[in-house]
Amino acid sequence: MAPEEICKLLTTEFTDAIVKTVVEGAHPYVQVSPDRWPDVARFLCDDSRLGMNLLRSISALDLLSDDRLACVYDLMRIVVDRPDVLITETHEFAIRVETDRNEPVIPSVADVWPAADWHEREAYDLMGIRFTDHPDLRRILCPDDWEGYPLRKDYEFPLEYHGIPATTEYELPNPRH
Amino acid sequence: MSIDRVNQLSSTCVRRRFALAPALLVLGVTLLCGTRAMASSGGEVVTTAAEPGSLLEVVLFYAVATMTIVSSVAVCMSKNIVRMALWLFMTLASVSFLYFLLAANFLASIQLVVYAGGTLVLLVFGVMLTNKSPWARYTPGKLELVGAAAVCSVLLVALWLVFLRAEWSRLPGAFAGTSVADLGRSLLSVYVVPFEVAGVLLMIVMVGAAHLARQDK
Amino acid sequence: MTMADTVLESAPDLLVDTDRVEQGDLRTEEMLVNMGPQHPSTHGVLRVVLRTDGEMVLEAIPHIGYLHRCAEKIGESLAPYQYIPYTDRMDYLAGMNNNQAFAIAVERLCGLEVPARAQAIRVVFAEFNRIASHLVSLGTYGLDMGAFTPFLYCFREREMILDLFEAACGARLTYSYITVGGIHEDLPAGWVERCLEFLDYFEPKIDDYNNLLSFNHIFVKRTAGVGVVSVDEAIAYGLTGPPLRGSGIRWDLRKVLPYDGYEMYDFDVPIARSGGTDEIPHGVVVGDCWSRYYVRVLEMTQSVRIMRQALANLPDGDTEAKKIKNLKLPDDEVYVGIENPRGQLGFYVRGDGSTIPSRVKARGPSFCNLSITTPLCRNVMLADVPAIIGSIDVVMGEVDR
Amino acid sequence: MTQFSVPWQPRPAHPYGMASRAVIALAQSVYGFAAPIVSRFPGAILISAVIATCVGVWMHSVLFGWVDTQLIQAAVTLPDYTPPALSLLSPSTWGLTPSVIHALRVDETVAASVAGLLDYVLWPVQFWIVRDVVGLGALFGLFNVIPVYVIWWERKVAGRIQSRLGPMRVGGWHGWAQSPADGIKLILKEDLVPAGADGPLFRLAPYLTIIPSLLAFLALPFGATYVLRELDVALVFILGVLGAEVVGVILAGWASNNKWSVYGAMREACQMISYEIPMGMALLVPVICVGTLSLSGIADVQQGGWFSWIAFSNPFCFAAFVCYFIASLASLKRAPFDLPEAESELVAGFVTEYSGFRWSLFFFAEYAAMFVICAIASIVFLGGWHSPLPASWGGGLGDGLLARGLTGLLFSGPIWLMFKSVFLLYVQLWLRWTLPRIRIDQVLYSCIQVLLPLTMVLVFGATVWTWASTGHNALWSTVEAATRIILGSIGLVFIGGFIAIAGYGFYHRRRMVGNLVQDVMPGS
Repeated sequence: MAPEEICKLLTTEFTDAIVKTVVEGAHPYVQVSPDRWPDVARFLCDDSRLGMNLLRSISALDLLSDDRLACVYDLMRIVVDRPDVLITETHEFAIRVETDRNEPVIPSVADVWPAADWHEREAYDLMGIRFTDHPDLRRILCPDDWEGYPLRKDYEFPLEYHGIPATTEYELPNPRH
Repeated sequence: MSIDRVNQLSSTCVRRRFALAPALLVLGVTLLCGTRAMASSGGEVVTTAAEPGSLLEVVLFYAVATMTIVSSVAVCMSKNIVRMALWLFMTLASVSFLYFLLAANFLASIQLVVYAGGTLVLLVFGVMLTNKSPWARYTPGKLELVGAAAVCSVLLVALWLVFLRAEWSRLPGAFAGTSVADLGRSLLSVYVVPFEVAGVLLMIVMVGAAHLARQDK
Repeated sequence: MTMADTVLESAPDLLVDTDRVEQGDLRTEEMLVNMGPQHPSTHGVLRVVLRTDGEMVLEAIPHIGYLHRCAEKIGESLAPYQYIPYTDRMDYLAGMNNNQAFAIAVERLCGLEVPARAQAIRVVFAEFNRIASHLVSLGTYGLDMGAFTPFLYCFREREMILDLFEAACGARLTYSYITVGGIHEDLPAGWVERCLEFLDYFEPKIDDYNNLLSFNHIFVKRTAGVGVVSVDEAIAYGLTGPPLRGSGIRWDLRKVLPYDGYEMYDFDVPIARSGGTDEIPHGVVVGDCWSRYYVRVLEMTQSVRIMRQALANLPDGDTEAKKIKNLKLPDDEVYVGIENPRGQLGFYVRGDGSTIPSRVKARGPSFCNLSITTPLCRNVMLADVPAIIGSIDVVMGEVDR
Repeated sequence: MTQFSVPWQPRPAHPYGMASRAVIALAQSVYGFAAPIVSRFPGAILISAVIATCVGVWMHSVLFGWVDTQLIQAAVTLPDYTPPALSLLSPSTWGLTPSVIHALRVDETVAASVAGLLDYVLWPVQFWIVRDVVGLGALFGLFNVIPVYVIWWERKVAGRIQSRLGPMRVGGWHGWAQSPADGIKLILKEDLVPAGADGPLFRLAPYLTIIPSLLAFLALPFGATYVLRELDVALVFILGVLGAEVVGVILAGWASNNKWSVYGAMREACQMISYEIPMGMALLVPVICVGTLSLSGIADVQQGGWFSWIAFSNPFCFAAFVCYFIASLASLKRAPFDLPEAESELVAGFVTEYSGFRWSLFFFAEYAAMFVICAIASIVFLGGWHSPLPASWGGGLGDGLLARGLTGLLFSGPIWLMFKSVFLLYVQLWLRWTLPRIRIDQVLYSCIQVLLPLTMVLVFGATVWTWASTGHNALWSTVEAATRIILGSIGLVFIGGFIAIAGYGFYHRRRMVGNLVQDVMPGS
């Protein structure tokens, strides 16, 4: 199915949940409101026409200008009807979920796609987006007692960690390294 | 690395390794004398066996005897389980050494095979796999000490009486040592009944152990 | 303080409040073993905390992040053509494929046209790097099983591949050869003949590996039927590449969403077959460690096939698109996934009109493939944990980025 | 922000004393004059050293034999001869005095030209303690040389199997000085005992592994007269002693306060229980066929050349040889059974915390035990020190010095035992570098559920076979001869196949595949 039909199908199914649909450009996606996102996710995964069973990646965005954080879910469909046949057609689609920047909360979809477990932990670790009823929300890449969320635009670098001096340039307002 | 670093290192290693040289020397001498005591095969009199009562054999006997007693006492006294297992191994090995002194080579080798190798590994297994933490310390309670002391004293007295009443006699002439063939023949001719009974007993023990092991899985 | 306390205290996050593990350490004889960041068979700095009862592993919890170099944060302050060397260091065994993924993402974002010769050379180098990366994974998997010799044979062939890479782009591991808009330099004279000569030398070597390791009875006994992943479990946990094909799904991004002219070459996608059929030894189950390993061996022959077709009719022409230096990224975003030797390597690039992207996210295939170790390593023997991790073929560079 | 403080204070430099200064000076001077010589033709020196030791050992046995026959037997005829008693303290009982030896020698054929010096040399040879000290010294030497050169050889064989060269640089010719150099390096390493480890046990464990493999050399006969202590239960003694080696391994695993070592120790305990019985039973089969436990006795039965060897005497012994070899791999923790020190799972198993000299002690014990196991296999199954040529052919050579040398080389002498055990060692090296490692439950399955019943069947078969052959009826002796021929020819086929493969490999060896780019690529 082409991205336009997917957008049309989603808007008909969840008229209230869809905030914005973007079809032209290199990355067609649909923006979904956070509280209805688990139902949309369940629908995307289980519906026969869509069947998006492979969650490729969750990219966390920092939209500093309009003071919001966002997660972009890239989905793909692997249909395995006849096991030994080469699969050549699939369709891919993206969903964006935005939340407020000060206390960002997005419901977790780890129960729909188990692959989301680690991606959400990474989004929490690097961007600070808290995922409600996630099985084990801990930092995944940074040490457990690290303060701050590195990937945020307004993140200022710590000058030392447990006595180990950081080697960035100190006086620069916005150190580039 | 700089030359004095080499010197410093080699000197430490010379000093540290120096302690190893006497250990190896002692080992060599004990090996030498120990093997000295082992009579060779066959019944004929061996010219180079250690004559009974010669200085060398007496020295060796006392050395091994003290080793046995010290290690068996240490088995009871040691707190750490693994130390206890090591001392048990020392006891069993020195008992096997005693047999070598008596030129009973077959019995000594069997002692090594059965006890030092096999039973000890089973004991170590039992010690490690029980769910007591291996670093547990055994501190016997007051009551246990009293009971143990009583039993030990009774046994000591009985042993002492037996020791006094026995009259010790020396075997005439150099002891020729028994060959394995005679042992085998006597086992299957004169002592065949106890041999079979022992076999059956071991079978029962094996079956029991297998049953117990299967139970708690 | 006994040793058990030091270990428990050294893994505070595990024990303090999460009830999940609470019932775990009530039984005294269970041990918490750190198959720690430094371990011969964790293929890089991966720490797996094993809760074991004797030889049986009850639970394996991977801890990652020891090689985290915040490559994505750096991506937000470098122009695309400057960021290429960083992509090399993500999956350091398949540098060419990483460059190709990021280059294609930026080209799709800006709508750049890549000349045909550049696309063909990209395909040649991508497949060449796939062979080199599979050789490393076969060799190290033999090491995990205790067979030292296959490692040396694989690295003897890999040395020759690295020599050819060195001749083409001067580097042996971090090439930065494929850049935005095409490739860095055209091929040196005589390279194509030398490459074809290597392919003829390399083809029979794959049978050596099979005789030495793949069909070795002990190796089959150690890997067949261990760590079986079903079809929907594989898709649910986001497995891609050899682990997915090892579970019997004939899925390859080079066939499904062809890029860089892959639709022109004919090659087939090998998947796992159950034991007994033609040369597959008995006891092998679709989705177990052995089939994941064997899929990589079969893929090497397919890569040789592709390279031969690509080298046969290399189109001529220049190898670089125009106006790369101050490339303006449109205010849009793109997500592109390509077939890396370990699975689907995806790049999400978001531009905001300036020459520097506002967000670069790399989706490493090993990141998702590694997440399956926890369900797989339940109630297995201690010796099977390296077997399972080795068969997934994890590279920590792209897990931690 | 403080620069991180350095908790570790460097240890004060140790003021080296006279002894160490002397050792250093000696070492430097030896190196000064030896290095140019050795580096010019190392190969020749090494091979001549080996030949010299072999001839030296042989001459020593000839000397002791000569003293026994010529002097002591002749002296017994003298009236006032008292055999050298054991107590060394009273000189009166010191046996033949030099003057008596001189008197005996003067009327002997030995040229009287050498004056009293020879008497003083010959005088100590008559005492048993001198012979034992020489024998023990030889065993200590062998016990040290074997691991050193087997390790070097294993690295060369591993290199060849893995299409590389192996050590080539240390000491010149094929890196022959690699293991001695490693030994010195290991001695210089820091003497480390991990914190929380059980100190005394940690230090004691290596010695508990190395002493048994040394004891095993006592009862191991290298030739008819080359044995330190001729035991009638040599086989059981060696098995018992090698069994005791496990205790050291378990203590090492337990005392180093490291989870991986504990796993290594537990695996060694499991493995020991599983291989000990099949190995013992496999060795029981030839003992049943021959009837004695003494290794010399077993070897004497196999004098009749290739087809008289026990491995080819009956099918049960042939199968017992294979079972013994497999079980001995488990006992040596090698090849597919090297679980106690599995690199890929347990980091280094029970030796994880050991470094330096202690670590090398463990490997000394392992390689020495490897040689003992191969020597037992060749004595019990492959005719020990008898050559494939039947001893009867060499009857007519007489017993002059040259003749005895010739029979030693051609028909029966320690050289043949070394050939056979080194060949079996070579087989063990192949296995290590080609086979992957099996899992602990597969070890238990293969040893207990496969090898144990198999060896029991073999023992039963051997008893039936020996019972049948005691009847010495004509039909049965033809059957026995037939089986000897068949099994012997199977053995010949194996050896022929090995030589053919080796020849084919040597003939088709290709130049080491060089660097593709440098050969042709212009400008690269």
